[in-house]
Amino acid sequence: MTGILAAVVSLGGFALAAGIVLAIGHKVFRVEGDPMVEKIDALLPQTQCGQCGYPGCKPYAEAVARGEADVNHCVPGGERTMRQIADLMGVEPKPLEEEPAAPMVAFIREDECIGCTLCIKACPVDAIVGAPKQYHTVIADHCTGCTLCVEPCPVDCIDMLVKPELIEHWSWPLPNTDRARLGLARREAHADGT
Amino acid sequence: MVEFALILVSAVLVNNYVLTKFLGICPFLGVSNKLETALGMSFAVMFVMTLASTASWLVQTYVLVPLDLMYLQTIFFILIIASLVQFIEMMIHKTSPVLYQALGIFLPLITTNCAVLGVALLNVQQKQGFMGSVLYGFGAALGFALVLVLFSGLRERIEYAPVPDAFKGSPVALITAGMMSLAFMGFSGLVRL
Amino acid sequence: MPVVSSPHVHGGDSIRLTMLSVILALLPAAGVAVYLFGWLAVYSMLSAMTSCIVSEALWLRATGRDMRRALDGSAALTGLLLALTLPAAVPWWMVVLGSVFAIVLGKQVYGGLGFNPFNPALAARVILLISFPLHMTSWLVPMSAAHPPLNLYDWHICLAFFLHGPQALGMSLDAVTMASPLGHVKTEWTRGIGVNEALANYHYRYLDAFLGREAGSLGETSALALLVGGMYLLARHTITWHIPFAYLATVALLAALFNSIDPNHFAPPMFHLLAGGLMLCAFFMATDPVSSPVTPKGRLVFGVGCGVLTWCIRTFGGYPEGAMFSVLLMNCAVPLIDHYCRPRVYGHGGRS
Amino acid sequence: MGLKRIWHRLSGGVGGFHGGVDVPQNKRTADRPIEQLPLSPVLIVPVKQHIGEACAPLVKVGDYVRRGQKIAQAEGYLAAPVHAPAAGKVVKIEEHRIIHPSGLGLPCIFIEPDGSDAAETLTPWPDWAERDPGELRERVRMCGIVGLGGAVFPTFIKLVRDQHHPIETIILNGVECEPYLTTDHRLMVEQADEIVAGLAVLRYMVGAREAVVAIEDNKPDAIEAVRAALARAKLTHARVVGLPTRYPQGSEKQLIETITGRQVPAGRLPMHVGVLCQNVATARAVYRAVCHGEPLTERVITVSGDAVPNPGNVRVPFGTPVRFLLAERGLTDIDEVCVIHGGPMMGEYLRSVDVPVAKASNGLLAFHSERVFSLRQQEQPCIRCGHCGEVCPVNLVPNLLADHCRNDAFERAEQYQLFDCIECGCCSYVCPASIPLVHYFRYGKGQLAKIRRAEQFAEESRMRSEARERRLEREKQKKAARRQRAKQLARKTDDAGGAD
Repeated sequence: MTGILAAVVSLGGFALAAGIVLAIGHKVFRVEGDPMVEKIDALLPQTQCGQCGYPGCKPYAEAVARGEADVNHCVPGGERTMRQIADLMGVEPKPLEEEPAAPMVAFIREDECIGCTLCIKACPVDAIVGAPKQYHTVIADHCTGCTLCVEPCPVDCIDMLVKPELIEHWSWPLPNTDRARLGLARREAHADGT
Repeated sequence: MVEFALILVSAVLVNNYVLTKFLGICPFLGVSNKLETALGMSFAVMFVMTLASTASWLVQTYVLVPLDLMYLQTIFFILIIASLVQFIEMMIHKTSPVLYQALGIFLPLITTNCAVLGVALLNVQQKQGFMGSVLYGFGAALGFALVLVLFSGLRERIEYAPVPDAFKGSPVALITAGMMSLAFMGFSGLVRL
Repeated sequence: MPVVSSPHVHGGDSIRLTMLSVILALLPAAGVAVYLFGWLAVYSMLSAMTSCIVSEALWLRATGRDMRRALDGSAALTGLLLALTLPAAVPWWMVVLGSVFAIVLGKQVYGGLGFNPFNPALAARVILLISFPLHMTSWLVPMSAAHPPLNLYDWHICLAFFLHGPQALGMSLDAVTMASPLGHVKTEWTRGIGVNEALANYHYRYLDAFLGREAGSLGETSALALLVGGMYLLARHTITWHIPFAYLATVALLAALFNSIDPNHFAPPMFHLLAGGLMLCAFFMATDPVSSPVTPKGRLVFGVGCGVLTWCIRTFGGYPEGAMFSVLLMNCAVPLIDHYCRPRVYGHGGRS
Repeated sequence: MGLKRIWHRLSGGVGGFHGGVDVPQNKRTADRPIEQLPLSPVLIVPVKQHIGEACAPLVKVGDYVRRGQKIAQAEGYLAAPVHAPAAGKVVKIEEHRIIHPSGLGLPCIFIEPDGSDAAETLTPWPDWAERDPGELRERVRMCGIVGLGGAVFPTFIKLVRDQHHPIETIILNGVECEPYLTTDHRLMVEQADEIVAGLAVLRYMVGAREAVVAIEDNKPDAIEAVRAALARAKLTHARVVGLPTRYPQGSEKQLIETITGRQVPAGRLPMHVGVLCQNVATARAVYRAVCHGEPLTERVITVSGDAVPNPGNVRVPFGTPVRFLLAERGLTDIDEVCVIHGGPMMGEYLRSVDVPVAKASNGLLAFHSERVFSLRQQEQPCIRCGHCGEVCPVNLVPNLLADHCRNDAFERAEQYQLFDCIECGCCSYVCPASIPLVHYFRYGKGQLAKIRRAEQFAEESRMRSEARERRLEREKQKKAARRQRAKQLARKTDDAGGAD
């Protein structure tokens, strides 16, 4: 009988002590905010396009950090961004839902523009300049190609154009050898989640 | 002094936890994808295992033996290890969020890591003294860390290799682990305790 | 039109040439093997090389790759190396099994040539050693012995031995084998007999060990033949001096140090250098480019590591010979060594 | 230091730098005097022939230009103006394919030469020694002089006197380590006096004490000629150094290490170790610009290779189409052969010969295609022999680096110092597995640059987006405040009304 009592008391006492220590630790090591949000946000391409289903890059980063959103929703970021986020979060990479399109830039056909400023209001990065009743123009170097300005335009005078390839920004492709292609195949296999 | 050195060599090389005792295989395979993660995990395990073997020796000697509660060994040890891991998890979360994310589910997994429980139980079994227990725990963890880091290096290299589809991922990792285990058999008989 | 990058000329070196040069460098050792073990050596080497090439070709076919790659010389080299590390008395099936292990588990599982982290021949040898310890530690009495129990220069006898074992000749394995110097020293030591005495009652002579007139694996006995091959590889620049030098120097230094402390417990450096598979490992196994580091510093570290482990296992371990294990163990560390022993890049640190 | 030398020798070091390779020289045109190439019927002058920003055309279609007239103006700092290579009429200005691996084009000015001698030069300054170095520097800039060794970096930028980093040594690079090429060689033999005069001008400009002309010892006649010219010019503290023939001895950083024993710290300039390095042809161009007022409008090009019936060294005006140039040297089946622009180790394989030569062109080599290794290269798996690392002049680990690039592990590649690679091609040259290592490095560098640009753009976008959000927030608050005030006002008037 005393043996059982001793067992209960010692085990219970020990568990209680451990619980107290952990409770104190919980107070001492409480983490304010989530430092992961900033880290994820830094990986996102900041197009603010909303294609992930969140109203911007930061909200998506918050959702990912909370574990609510998957890592594979950023379309413009593509495979690379997905992998980086997966790495950071310590989860398995997931296949992308959509292939990223070629980088685009918005272009306003100025002779058709009525100067309504609706596109200016829609632009998440202030890349459209113009005043009411004046022609608007896209600052091509600032445009993220998010297409958010296309919808609001009442006269449909905004086109999305493919960004022209500059000779300064050209980069070498992979060598045209079996080995290099093998590497590519491996990456694609990864992207398919196999 | 020589005895302690032998305990260390034995725990690290000859009776390596992963490659000869086959304990702690889960984190060995799970956290060895990247060198950085493996290093982080190694430190965490070293910390936990040393502390766990110390604490469990203390409990064993000053609580269980006097009260004749040896049959509660396992449950006591699990309790110790679980609360230790919880505590360390909170600490890492505060001090190094990236390591925290990298260790992911593996930190809680240390709780049920058979290597940690194994070292506590084996200490009792081998009737080690206090210093012996601490060293044995540390040595076992060091052996685990050594093998984990070596293995993660190998896996990073295999990651680039055109492994046939049937062997991709775990199969080739297990074959590699087997090869390492074979190589470690060379140490057998190195130390006779 | 593909985009091609400079340079548009090439020095003309190729994998096949590299492999052939290593095979060429192994020929002296193979010759000694034939001298010592007659037709048995020929059978072992030929069957190992053929089964390596055949299993590689079959594997390549099964995985839908170009079968001709099996002829790039690397499979043949693996087979030859494996055969040279085997004792002469192993039966044919063990040779074939080892070859298949080497090619499939040691190499092709990882994607073939260039990706195997472990030396395939050594991996196979260790698998065999652990699976068949008796066969793998029974050393046939060589033809250089005073009274060889078998005439190994008779191809009939050898064929029977190779296919059916000593029983086919009405002999037991014990009758045709003897201890190797390393094994002898180890067993005597466990019986409490010191190194010097053990060597004396073995009639050990350095000249025999240097020339290879002693029991051991097919190709490991003759330090001279291996040195000749190693020098050829060094001269041809197939290997660099780092690994063999660091490896041999470490073993010699450790041996010399401890031998001077207690000569009766620790064998002398010359004995270590000439004994067992050290020379073979130092020049041909540890220098296998695929499974050794690529940087000069890394190669030195690798060699030193091999040396320390070899000496430790030989001196303290359960196995008499540690060279194979030590190389395999260091193979595990190669990616890390490569990562941490990168050379100092031009313009970074150091003098400015 | 002693240990370091021993280590260097044991690692296979021959020159004063790590690694390097011995490439068959094939300098078939070494004894062919420089000839003048006839004018092509049309000259296609790209508006950018240097490293840096493109220039803006100064002329219109239909304008008549004289030789040496400035036809494109530098807009940024890192740029060199372009001058008309011959007198004639501007027939069109449009985008045209240039010598570039992408096969993309740049705006080019098309000039139809009329064969006249009309030339425009600046005032010759034989009295340069009395002028201010800044003035001379401006002259070098205006004459569009760029490094003619192949890097085409605007020369004037390097010609500064910096108090923190005084130039002690000026090195004239006459090494020309690329196989086949003999332009610098011939120039040194034939124009040694002008080169030495250019050296004197350069040395005066940067205030260096010591001057070294570095020439590989496979060009004894050039060494002799420059030595004699130095003696004639009575330059003090100037010497010719014969260097062991070892590719890439002529690479700027390696040359500096060989001669001074110092390494240029990563990310810094030769200036930071007190050295100015200039090609011999650049020195001559500086002399022509200062003492004769001539802008840079032509250069010497080696035309060689086993497909060229009549190899030689020719002086070519910029803008001459490659097709015309090769046809002039007797090559009839131009479309059947492979043309390489530059040397075989670092040159560029031309996918089209309808491109103009420019300031960077030091050689045009035409080969039968089966002779060009890069075209028939079959990459095999790396056997990690380590030869690539042994020959790497910057001491990289090329095979691991290529592994990282091939597998898109660009951060790892950067950690392995990808950007220190000088793309000399030694690693690919010795690789027994025929791995196009340099190609992988170029791929990796390009992708990393792309990633960096994307990151920079993302950062700017983030700032813009945050600024916008702050603005919207402010506007909202303002609106709220206004509404509040309006409400209060209304209440006041209500109150007032109630009191009525």
